[in-house]
Amino acid sequence: MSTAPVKFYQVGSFAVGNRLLPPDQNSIQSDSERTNALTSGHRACQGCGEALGARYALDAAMRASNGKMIAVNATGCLEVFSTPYPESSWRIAWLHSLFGNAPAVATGVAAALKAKGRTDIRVVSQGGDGATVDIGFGVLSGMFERNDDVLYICYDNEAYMNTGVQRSGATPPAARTSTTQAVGPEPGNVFGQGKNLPRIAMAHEIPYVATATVADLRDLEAKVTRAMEFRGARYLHVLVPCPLGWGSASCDTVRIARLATQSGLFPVFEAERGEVVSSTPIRQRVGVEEYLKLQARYGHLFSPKRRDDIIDHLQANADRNIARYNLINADTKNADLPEKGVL
Amino acid sequence: MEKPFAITLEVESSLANHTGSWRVERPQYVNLMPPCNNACPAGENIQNWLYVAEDGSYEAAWRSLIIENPFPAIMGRVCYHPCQTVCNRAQLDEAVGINSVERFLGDLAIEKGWSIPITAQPTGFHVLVIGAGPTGLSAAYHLRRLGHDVTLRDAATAAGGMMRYGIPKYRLPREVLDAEVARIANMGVRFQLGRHVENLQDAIDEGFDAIFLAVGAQIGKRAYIPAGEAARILDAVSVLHDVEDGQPPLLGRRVVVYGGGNTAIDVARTAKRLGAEEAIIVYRRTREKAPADDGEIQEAIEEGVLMKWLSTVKHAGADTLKIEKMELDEKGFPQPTGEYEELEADSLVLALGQEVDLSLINNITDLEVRDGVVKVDPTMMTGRAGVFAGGDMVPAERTVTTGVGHGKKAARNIDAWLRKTAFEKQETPSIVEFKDLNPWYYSDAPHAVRPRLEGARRASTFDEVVQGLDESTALYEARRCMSCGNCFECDNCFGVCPDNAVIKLGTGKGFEINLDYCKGCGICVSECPSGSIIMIPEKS
Amino acid sequence: MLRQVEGSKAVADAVACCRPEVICAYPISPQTHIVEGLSRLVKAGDLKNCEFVNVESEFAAMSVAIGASATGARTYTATASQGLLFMVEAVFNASGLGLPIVMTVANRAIGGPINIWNDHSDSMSQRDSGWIQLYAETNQEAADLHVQAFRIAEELSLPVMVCMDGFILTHASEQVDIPEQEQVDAFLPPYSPRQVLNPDEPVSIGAMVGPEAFMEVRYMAHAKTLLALEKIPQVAKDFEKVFHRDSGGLVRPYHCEDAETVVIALGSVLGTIKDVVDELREKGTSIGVLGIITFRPFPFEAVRNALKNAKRVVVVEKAFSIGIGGIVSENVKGSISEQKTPIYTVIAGLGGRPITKTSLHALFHQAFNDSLEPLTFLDLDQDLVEREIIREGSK
Amino acid sequence: MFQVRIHGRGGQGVVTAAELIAQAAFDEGRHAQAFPSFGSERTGAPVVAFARISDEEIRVREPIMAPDAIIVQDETLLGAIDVFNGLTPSGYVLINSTKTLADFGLKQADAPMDRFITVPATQLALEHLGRPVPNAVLLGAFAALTKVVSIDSVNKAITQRFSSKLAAGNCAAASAAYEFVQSKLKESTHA
Repeated sequence: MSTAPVKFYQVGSFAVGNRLLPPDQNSIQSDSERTNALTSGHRACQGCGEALGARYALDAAMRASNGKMIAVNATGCLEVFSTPYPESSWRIAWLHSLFGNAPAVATGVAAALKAKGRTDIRVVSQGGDGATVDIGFGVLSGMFERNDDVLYICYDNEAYMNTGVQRSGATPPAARTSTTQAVGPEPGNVFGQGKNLPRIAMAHEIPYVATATVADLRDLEAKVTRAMEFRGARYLHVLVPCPLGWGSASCDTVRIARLATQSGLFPVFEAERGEVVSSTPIRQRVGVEEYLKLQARYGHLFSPKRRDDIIDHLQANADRNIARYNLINADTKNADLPEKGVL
Repeated sequence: MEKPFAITLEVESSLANHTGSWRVERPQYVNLMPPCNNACPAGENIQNWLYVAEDGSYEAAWRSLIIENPFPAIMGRVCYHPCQTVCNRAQLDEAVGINSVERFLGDLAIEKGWSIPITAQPTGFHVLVIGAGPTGLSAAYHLRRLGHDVTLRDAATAAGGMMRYGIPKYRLPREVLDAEVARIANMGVRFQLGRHVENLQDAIDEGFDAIFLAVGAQIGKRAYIPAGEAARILDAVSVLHDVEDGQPPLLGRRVVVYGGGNTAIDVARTAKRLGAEEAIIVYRRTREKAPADDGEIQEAIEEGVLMKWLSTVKHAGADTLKIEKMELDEKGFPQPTGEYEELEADSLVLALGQEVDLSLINNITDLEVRDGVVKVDPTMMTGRAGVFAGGDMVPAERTVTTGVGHGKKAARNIDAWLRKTAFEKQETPSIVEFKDLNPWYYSDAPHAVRPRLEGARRASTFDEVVQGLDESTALYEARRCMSCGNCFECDNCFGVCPDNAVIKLGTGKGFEINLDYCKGCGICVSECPSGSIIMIPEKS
Repeated sequence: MLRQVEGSKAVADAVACCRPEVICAYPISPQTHIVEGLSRLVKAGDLKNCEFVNVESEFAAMSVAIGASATGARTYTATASQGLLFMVEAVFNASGLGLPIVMTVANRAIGGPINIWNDHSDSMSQRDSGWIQLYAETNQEAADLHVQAFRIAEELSLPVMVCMDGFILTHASEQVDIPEQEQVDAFLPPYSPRQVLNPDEPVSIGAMVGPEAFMEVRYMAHAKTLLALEKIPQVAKDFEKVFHRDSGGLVRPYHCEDAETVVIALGSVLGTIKDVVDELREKGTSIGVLGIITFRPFPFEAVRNALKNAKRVVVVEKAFSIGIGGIVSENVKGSISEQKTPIYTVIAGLGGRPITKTSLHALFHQAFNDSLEPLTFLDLDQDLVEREIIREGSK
Repeated sequence: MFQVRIHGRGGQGVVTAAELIAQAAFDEGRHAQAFPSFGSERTGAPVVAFARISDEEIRVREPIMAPDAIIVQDETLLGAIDVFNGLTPSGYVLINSTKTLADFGLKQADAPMDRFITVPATQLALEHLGRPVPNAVLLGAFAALTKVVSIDSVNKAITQRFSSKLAAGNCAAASAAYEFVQSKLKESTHA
């Protein structure tokens, strides 16, 4: 899959919409009638990738379920900025319980619906990377293992942003957080740690696992739609840049996500029952530096002293992804680096 | 449903929280100047008519085009399309084939017989236009659309000027020219052909409210070349004119054309079509330095025209020419080498440029002439009030498109002058550069090449060399436009706003920022493919 | 139907009659037999329209229950001891969200040192969790309280914890009149949730509440919980109408009216105490027992009335608050604070230490001549602890 | 109130035995209480279970310290622990063994034959059930020895508890044990 390229030349299949496309070929986000599951007035930071990713994903899930959907939310930025009393930004049936239990709460919702014979109503559970890979990992694994009929979406911004940018199990190596500071011989998060949740999810052999980013809306929507075609446990891992925690310009949120994919640092793929079935090839390959240099959390790699050793290590990680998920094909521009293209 | 206090909330109640107050900058939709529009001598709004054409609204696109230029079918053939030279898409893959789309629209208009109604109120003013070339026709057309009566005089028996007597029909079929001229006639422009204006004063005395001079540059330059009696030397303008009149001159087996401009190329290619076995272009500089359009040179070579660069004609004999080799100095100017060679030639055609026939203003003192051309002020008015001039007879680049642009400019200024107002040209918005775009969103789509007749075959006929695009390729080409600096409704801004602060107004209506909620993050600006949103500071 | 049956089985059958829609649990002694019984009923198809979820932890068990209850399903789970502590975060959340979940706590000590035997330390640790807490004296009452618990929970939209002594009740076989399905259906209407997750009528449940409203939220939770003090006796009355037996309620006095000495206790130890009391009364001693069934909300008034004529109060409790002493007795003090009645706290049966009639006889005799310490540990090996304290102190 | 303590090893079904006694008493319209020695003993470890039988409601929850009857399912326990601890002066003792009381060093004086008896329950089980499971079998002997419950009630309890095939074998074995004890008791009275 995932997105059949829309044969239209003024803009390719990458733009949100297109006045000349038949509605069925257009993205859900281009529809004025989209759900806006997460609507205006929320208190997310300027340029919040998570707010964007959540609306993208949930609007797609609402479309796929004909509006019959219940969402469960773990504690975290998304929950805090969307539902501070007395205002909620949600336009869907939504429940927040705790930080570490969203998958299990969703299991309960699904079990209740099954008992009531209302399996036409679909269940989505969502949380940040902390809720997913760390504190909620046990219950998530349990939900996977039981193959409960829940789509779990992780909005990964690679640290505990809600509490002030502390390191999580999803924080990448070398990244600076408030608990992995840019000091000492190994500044930032150390290499050789962290967990790859999509692969762990795959190890449960659940029906569907996929990754996506806020940079490729059509891909993200296609994956949510595909996920909703399955019953049982499904996992979607969405990269959502965080201007606050990453030290990036609020206007660069989508660009940075795009560079994460085009550098190979964040592989976009999907797997069914434990096997990778497709990956989204890189269109215009860039070196990891293009990605890193837009983010203050990697600032220590460039000044006061340039750390080529670390940059090369990160480049090696990207290359490993490219090989593992076979992200380069005949159409890839700058397939062999280093031509510094800026997207 | 009974909602527990504070713990359970009403959906979308956050709409009460106006996050617009967080903003220090706000996005604003703009219409900037696409480089193509900026480069067009006729001032066409290219981006706009391509945009309209993209959904197949060809007539609407054509009507947008002819607001500026009455000759889409002609332009689509003879314009050297500077628009494509500056097209931003060239930096992504290849420039958009604007010229070919323009021709497609022009031909379609002729095929469908689309006409141009005069909607303006009649002004009662009567303007005389002298010269029915591109400049004069364009002026007449625009003046008519502005509601004036127009009389168009030309010495020739058919309208078109250089478009007819300078450009060979294999580049511009006459039925195309006639059709677009006829369209102007149908607008009520009075044509007085075969009527040579010897003296401007007489015309003035006829009492027109204004006069526009556009007689062009019809006289071939005659450089002094030592020659024997038997030498057959002709000038390019007459050759092309005679061919058009159906009395092609005898050029012989081997024809040498002296010059490096487009006219030289036209003559050489014409000579081939008239049966010459060899047509040789002799030019004192190199191909790179030749003023002729390179595409024209290429086509000529394909047709077997021979090129003799860095050469000057020193002497013309009965059947031979004495050629001196030149070399470029460090400044790039050609310098004699003293090396000579003989070149067989039955005839020598001089294509060294044209001069204006100023006889009609000889006796009018307040029309200042400098370097052989008439001086005009920024409104294109000559020293004589009410008398305007344009085209090849004023200082300018001598192309059809420039002439058409002059005609438009003059018409608007004449109109203003007649109405005792000033024509306000709105100032040009900033020009969009490639770096202002987000090209990620434009998927790769190489230029669609127009089919051509095979060089060997076409050299024996006056059939049109370059064919048009069929609809699908024209559409494809139109859609390659990146719409630089102008929204084309890709919905990116609507989609990428994390705060749902972009309102979609519906097809053709564009978008609006909801300032109640826009936090000013600027993602819409970064992700706008065409660079048609900018951030501006909030007024404090 | 009257049957000789293990307590766990009796509770499982009673819960099944309440037609729960979602049951989730994680194994921990001594609660296991209850959920084993229920899982069997679901798998066999005897309990229809019910999902049994084998979760991976107690934390997940309560979380699943939260999701299910918020979706409008009648939800049940059971745990004990460490299990209850592991789910604590979710326990507080369930009451905070006002979800009428019913949970059995098969009372067991909490470690370390790890100890699987009975006392009340686990449920007592949750006395401030916002759950209603009911304590069963017999297996009959344990079964009955579950049936009542669903009604109390759903009518107040509050979760209810039914506490029954681990092993002593859960593993004891005795005769129980198992509620019949028809009776339960007559007593317990289908669950109509106060708030529910419904795509057709969406709401956002579980908002973040700041300083501007949090106090109010907590106050309202308190006020709502106090309503249970009227609700629980009503429900017990209704129950008696349908089932023709006295079960549940706030407190159960036994010869209290005229008693100089009133013993207060919770749960199964009341039976042993009643035997002792009968034996003492035969010898003409003026003693009675007050069983506390509803510990949260605490029935101050009912306790006060039962203790009007008491000259002394002995509180026998199976949990204690390290560094303070009695937990139940502290609450009892609160209900008769204006009286001068001496209240003796007796910590007994911790970690499964048997509470024997012999020891109780001795205890009460000390009470009669007011020679009891304010805080006494029943059958404590005094020599051992003194020896050990000296040994450790000498380090 | 009649109180019974059953000794065995983990896996031998002492709890079942206690519950069967309680069930038998219940079927006779009396109150009964059966409960294990709450613990985490594993297979093979010495374990005990308790049963109480009474005509009134049983409220007491303390462990049984002075049993009116003791059933020993595994003779090897005699050497290991004091199985007779707390036995009431007129209490009964039932030991699963092919040996005689004398073999265990029990003299007539402290172990009168009308209250102390050994029964080859395992053999009977193998004979009638085909499996060496003595717990239900011993209850037939218990009925004969103590007369607290009838053999019919015991068999009824067994039938309610086990699948038909298992039940039949156990009932047969229990009845055989009942007969065995009956005859032994006759001997003792004639002696």
